[in-house]
Amino acid sequence: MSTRPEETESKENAEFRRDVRAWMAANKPAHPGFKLPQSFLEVESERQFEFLRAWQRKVYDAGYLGLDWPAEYGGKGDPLKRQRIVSQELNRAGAPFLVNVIGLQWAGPTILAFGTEEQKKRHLQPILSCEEIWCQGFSEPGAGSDLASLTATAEPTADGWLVTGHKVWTTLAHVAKWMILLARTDQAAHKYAGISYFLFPMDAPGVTVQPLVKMTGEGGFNQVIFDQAPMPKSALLGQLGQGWQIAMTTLTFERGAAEGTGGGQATPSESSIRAVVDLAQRVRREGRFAAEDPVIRDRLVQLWIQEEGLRLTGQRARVAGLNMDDRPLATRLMNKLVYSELGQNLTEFACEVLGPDAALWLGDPCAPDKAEWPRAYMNSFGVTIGGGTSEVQRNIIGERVLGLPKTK
Amino acid sequence: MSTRPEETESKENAEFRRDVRAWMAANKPAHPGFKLPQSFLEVESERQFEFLRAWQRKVYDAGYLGLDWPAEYGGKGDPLKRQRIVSQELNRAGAPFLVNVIGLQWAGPTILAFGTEEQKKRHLQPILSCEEIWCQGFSEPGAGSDLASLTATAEPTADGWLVTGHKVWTTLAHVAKWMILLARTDQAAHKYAGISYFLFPMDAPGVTVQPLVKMTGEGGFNQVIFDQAPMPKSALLGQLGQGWQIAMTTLTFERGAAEGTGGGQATPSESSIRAVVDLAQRVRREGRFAAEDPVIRDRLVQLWIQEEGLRLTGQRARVAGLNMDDRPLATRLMNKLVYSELGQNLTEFACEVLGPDAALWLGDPCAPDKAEWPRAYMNSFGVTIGGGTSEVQRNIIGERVLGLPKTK
Amino acid sequence: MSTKSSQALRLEVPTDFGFTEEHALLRQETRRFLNERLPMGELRKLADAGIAFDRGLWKEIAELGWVGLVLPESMGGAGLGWLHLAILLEEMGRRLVPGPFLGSLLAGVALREGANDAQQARWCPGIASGDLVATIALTEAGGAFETSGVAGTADPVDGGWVLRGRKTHVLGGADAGLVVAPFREPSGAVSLFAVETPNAALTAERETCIDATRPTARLSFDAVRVARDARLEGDAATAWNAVLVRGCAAIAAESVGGAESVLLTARDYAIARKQFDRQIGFFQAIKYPIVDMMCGIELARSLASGAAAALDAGSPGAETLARMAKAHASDVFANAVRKGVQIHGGYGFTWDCDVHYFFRRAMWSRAMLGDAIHQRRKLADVLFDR
Amino acid sequence: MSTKSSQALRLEVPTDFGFTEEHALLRQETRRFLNERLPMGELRKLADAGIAFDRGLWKEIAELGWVGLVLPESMGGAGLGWLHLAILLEEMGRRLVPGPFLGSLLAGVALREGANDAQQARWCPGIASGDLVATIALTEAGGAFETSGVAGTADPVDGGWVLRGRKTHVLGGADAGLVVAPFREPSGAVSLFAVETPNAALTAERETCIDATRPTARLSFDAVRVARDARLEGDAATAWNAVLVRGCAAIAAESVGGAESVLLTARDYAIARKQFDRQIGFFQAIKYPIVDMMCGIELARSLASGAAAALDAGSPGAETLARMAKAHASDVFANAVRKGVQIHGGYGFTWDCDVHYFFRRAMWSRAMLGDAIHQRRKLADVLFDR
Repeated sequence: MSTRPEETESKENAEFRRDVRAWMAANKPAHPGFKLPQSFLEVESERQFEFLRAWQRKVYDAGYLGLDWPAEYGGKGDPLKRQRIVSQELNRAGAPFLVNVIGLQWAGPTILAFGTEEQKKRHLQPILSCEEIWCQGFSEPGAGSDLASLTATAEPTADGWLVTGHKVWTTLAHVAKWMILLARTDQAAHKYAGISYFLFPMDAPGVTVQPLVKMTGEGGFNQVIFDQAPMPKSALLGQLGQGWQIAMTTLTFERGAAEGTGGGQATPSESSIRAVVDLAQRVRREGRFAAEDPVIRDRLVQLWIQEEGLRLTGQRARVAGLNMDDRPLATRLMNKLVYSELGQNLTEFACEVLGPDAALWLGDPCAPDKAEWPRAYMNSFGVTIGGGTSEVQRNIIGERVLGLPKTK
Repeated sequence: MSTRPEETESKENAEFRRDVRAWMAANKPAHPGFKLPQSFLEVESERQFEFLRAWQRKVYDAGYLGLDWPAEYGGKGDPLKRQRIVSQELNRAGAPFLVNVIGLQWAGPTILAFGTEEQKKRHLQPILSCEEIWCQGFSEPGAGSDLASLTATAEPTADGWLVTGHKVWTTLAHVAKWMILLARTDQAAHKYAGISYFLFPMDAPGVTVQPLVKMTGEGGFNQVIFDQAPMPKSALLGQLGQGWQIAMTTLTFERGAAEGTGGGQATPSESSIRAVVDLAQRVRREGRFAAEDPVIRDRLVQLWIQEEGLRLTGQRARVAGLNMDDRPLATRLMNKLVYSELGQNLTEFACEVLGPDAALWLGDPCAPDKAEWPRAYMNSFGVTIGGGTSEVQRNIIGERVLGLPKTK
Repeated sequence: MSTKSSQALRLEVPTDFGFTEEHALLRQETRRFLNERLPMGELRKLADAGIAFDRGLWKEIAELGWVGLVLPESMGGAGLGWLHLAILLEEMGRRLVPGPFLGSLLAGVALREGANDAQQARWCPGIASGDLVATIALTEAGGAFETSGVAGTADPVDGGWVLRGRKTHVLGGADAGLVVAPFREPSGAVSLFAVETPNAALTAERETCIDATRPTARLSFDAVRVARDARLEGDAATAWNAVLVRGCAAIAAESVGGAESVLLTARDYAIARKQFDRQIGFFQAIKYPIVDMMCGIELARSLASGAAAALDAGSPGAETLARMAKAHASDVFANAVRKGVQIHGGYGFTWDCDVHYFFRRAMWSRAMLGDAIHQRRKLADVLFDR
Repeated sequence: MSTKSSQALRLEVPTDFGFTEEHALLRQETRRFLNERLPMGELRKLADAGIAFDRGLWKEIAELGWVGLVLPESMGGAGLGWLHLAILLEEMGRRLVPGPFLGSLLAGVALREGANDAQQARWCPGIASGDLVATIALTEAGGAFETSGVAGTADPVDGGWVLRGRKTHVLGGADAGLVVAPFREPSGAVSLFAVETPNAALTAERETCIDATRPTARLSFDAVRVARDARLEGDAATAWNAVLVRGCAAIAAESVGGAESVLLTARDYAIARKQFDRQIGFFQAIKYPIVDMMCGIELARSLASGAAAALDAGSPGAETLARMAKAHASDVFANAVRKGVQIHGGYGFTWDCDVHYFFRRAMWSRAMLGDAIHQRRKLADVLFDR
């Protein structure tokens, strides 16, 4: 629908963009022939994973990942702007996503912010190169929206801690080498103060990873049971009892409130609107193309406007003077809420456009676009629920941005 | 759009309906030439009031009001069905509304349920004949949705009480002879237990009625200040401290959860959908009639479906077996919420249909339909706010019908 | 729409819907039977095993007289009205009863409205008893539900017809002993044909349906040879319209039941689940969507039963009400499952949570027989008298 | 739309919107001035007294250079960009600044885009200085904003033209010294004419506008005789399109400001008002609509400033962005006032509560220059490449 601006870009950046674009054109892998996951929430099989890991590795080797991370940790020390150009061009090329998302966007920046020199040296480069995959151990069966009520414990031993507890929705846990883990280290302390933040080695004994089946019938995320699983002293990130504060920082990265670094993308790309337009131009409803139905056109334009508004908001968010001075966080904190609901509206609407063929499911040879639309609609709930539900997001915006009283 | 069913009506009822219809045709008053209020919430001038009072009197004299009220109190002792037929035919004929609504639909039924024989004898007939107008003194500036926090007090004296306090949104207070009044009679008692229910004479000394101006710029409702205003012992309805319980009954009548008796109507009539269709067939938008715009057609059909669903719900609500056995109150308690929001959606949409001429206001000679649409849209908030806001209604349904925990 | 608009605007519904004690009894008994026979665990077993058509369950249902409920007694049915059926379907929708019920039901409608006595006598008793699983092929590739979309052809040959075409989303299409389907004759007229199976030139390919309780199939008529009397000898347009209108009313009623189940599930979860030391139903973020779900369902139930009562009364407004019911109930059901998943949070996103079975049914129900956008376009022509 | 779709799809906006410190300064100064000069009490006084055009205020505004902000310096303007204007209008919208500002602004656009040098030299300096209140007559009875809806006629007579027609909703129409309006020539072509007032054959009747801060009027051209050079000698279609596109961008920016005021008012009330022993903002029934209001406003602000930046950059996607901004901002503003009244409860329903002034502005702004339904129809042609 729209391309990123180039006209006012500096000469160097424009040149860099041209290079990236050329590289993408030459190196973007062909479709492997098997079903690819729609996002990192759905990596099921070994071959899917290996395909995606190889792609990220290739991007890194080409020098297009970690551009804004310091050189001593495997990055390049360039301005964030450069990494943003890569993300835009990845998007534009329709390239596969970067599979180590949790490492690149959540764990990595958190380690950069709170880690010791040793931790940064140890962890950051293998995140970029995709040698070591990361997962996240925050949620528990009884602690979802109310994350601070988590009960997993880390009991101190002579040389570290023993973890016991139960984490859920741990995307990528089945292939992860590391987990960012929240566990309670002080039962007596206040709900928030008793939590610490760890970099947990997934190959420790006493760890069981069990796949969970999503509403689509597919795998991709898991539950992890810890039974006295040991971790060394070096696993602690930040101070003991500082876990909640650090976790809030991670969630800020996760929700795209802070600008994604390292690479990767979070918003429903403009190409998804284009894809539904394209769909409407192929699908017949009662003898005419869906794209000719004024009501369908009107609905899709509504979504287009939202998408364009969201895109421009991302652009504007970086310009202090274009934001309300009394709520500088507004545009960043609303990002996850708006894009996740827009994605849900768009995919649901695509199913409406499909008409009766929306009833054909994965594996049916006649399903339009291989049933990607109903699948995407179902998967959209992973985004309106995961990383803090839309309800939690609205509370956060109401309370932190607008100063409304807490609802608790 | 749709007419009331007649086919399976009993012979007697069908005959009665024919009589009523003929009477309406012969007796419905011509438009008086001055602006008429859209509902009882907007009676401003003396001449508006007198015109409406005369009409109700005429309906009563013809024997078409209070049909289901006992004969000894001025009614006829007929089945409710008969009164319902009259309401339907009033609606159908587009006759003016019955101005003593608070008396007919809220105060009257409450007195019938809780009043002494003396109170019933005293008050009911003048309600029907429109000799005595009623208003309602429930809300206060600090007690709106949280009605039970009201602070008006009734202090006992030798022969009654002295009322001190401040009531707001008292529709018709400027013409009312009586008020159903909630006042605190026991400061020490629990929030709910300290309230009593009175039939207060508006001509008592110490009562000041001040008009409030609505967002339309029109009057019609008031605030009432009580400064040691006396009322006799006979003013108490029910038991001392029983006020909250009785008030809940009144509100049930007000919200249409119990079937309106006495006469009058509450739902946005089918004719309002027809009126917007008619409007769309007159208004041109960019060279073609609004009625030809598929998006406008689609939206209006959505409203039509809602309206028809609501109408059929009213019909079905009277048939036990067609309702969910585990929530017999559902269809009645949702009535006010659904019709008030439907009315708001419909009038707002009518303004959209109008295009630029929606900007012409009351008194402009070129305003389509004399600016009734923007005026009706503004007045629709009287219904989504008055008688318990939509928010309060949703709480009530969630808690009383669905058994969800209280939000307080 | 087949009705004149001046008629269609009179949406008479018999006062009090002609409701009787009999209806209440039917609801009670249906609910009791399904609660016992098809608790969620049992439904899960069938759906997860891909058993969309369980012949044992079908036999029991048939013995209860459900399949022939609205067929006249002369055709082996119970001769009951559509209000009975609406109640039955609502209860079936609550339990996501799998199988080809709708297909048989609508094939019966087609035969009743569009076949001659001999044809009715030949097939209807079997349909009513459940011995003959029948179906109606409502759509072709391209997704049209109006006869204008029929591209399949019927060519007269010596002593019969040759049928060619491809039908999609046929309920029970791979299991049916009788398929009623529209084909276009050389004259351009569309007729309904009843084709008995097996037939060598008729192949059925099971579809992978989003709703595992719906046994749908694609049928290929590759020069299927049928006898002369396979063509239904009634007015095809009337029969087709009856199928569409009654199909809309049926899916609407079923959708009300499905949405009702989601409502109750969400309600129960909002009471049982605690976060922030409170039952989550305390939060209006959870409470209000549930309340709005209920209000939507109640209106949809009114429209569905109103449409059924209008059909029973032969009211000319029945088609309008049936389309309203389909439009509204489809949207209400789709919205209920969407909110239903969200209210259940992370659990709602898993296979373990029951909501996704209803989610799938809602997707199916919305898409079939014309979605809300389509229905409203038809309804606009009534409302605006063109 | 005038742009080729292949171009319009490229909605380029300059990176970082070309935003400078100058813009921030303009916002600050505008806000400071209006906070002092037009607090809500002052606005109420003007509106309640029916003073939609306060000449004192107009003079001050003109002296600040607002009226000529985007006119070139050669025409007496400040030569600033539309991003400056968007910021200015947003601030003006926050305070519901009354008067004929938009009319003068768009008349200036018409002259800049559609007049020759002599015409520009004659009128623009006066417009920029505020001495000449100008306006543009955008619509006739029937409510069309496209030139296809122009029914008023211009007939050539010796040495000039005779204009006949009736224009409605003309901002400042009864106060303007110069009216720019489109008329149809005998050839069928639409041209823009600049008519100086007073003119005996031109009568203005004040409208009773729903928004008492908008001094609108109906103009009757009853054979208005003008000189030959009253016809703007540029491309009328280009000029008209520029007026429409810039008008959409302007109303969008103003609407963002209006909605922002409602948001803040509602937010403050939700914090101050207590019910059930709690601040009502505790309740998600109040909190969520306010949050959704904010999200809508932020997207609208992005679209409005994006459209402005695109206009400054001469991007071919500017029209698309301006229409998007108008569609979205109109709806956001309309929704904000609707929720704003409701959140204030009974108080919100009174004249005492400030919200209704914004309510009226929102009704006006949605209706003018094509509402969201209209804009989206235009946008669909771009999105679907037809």
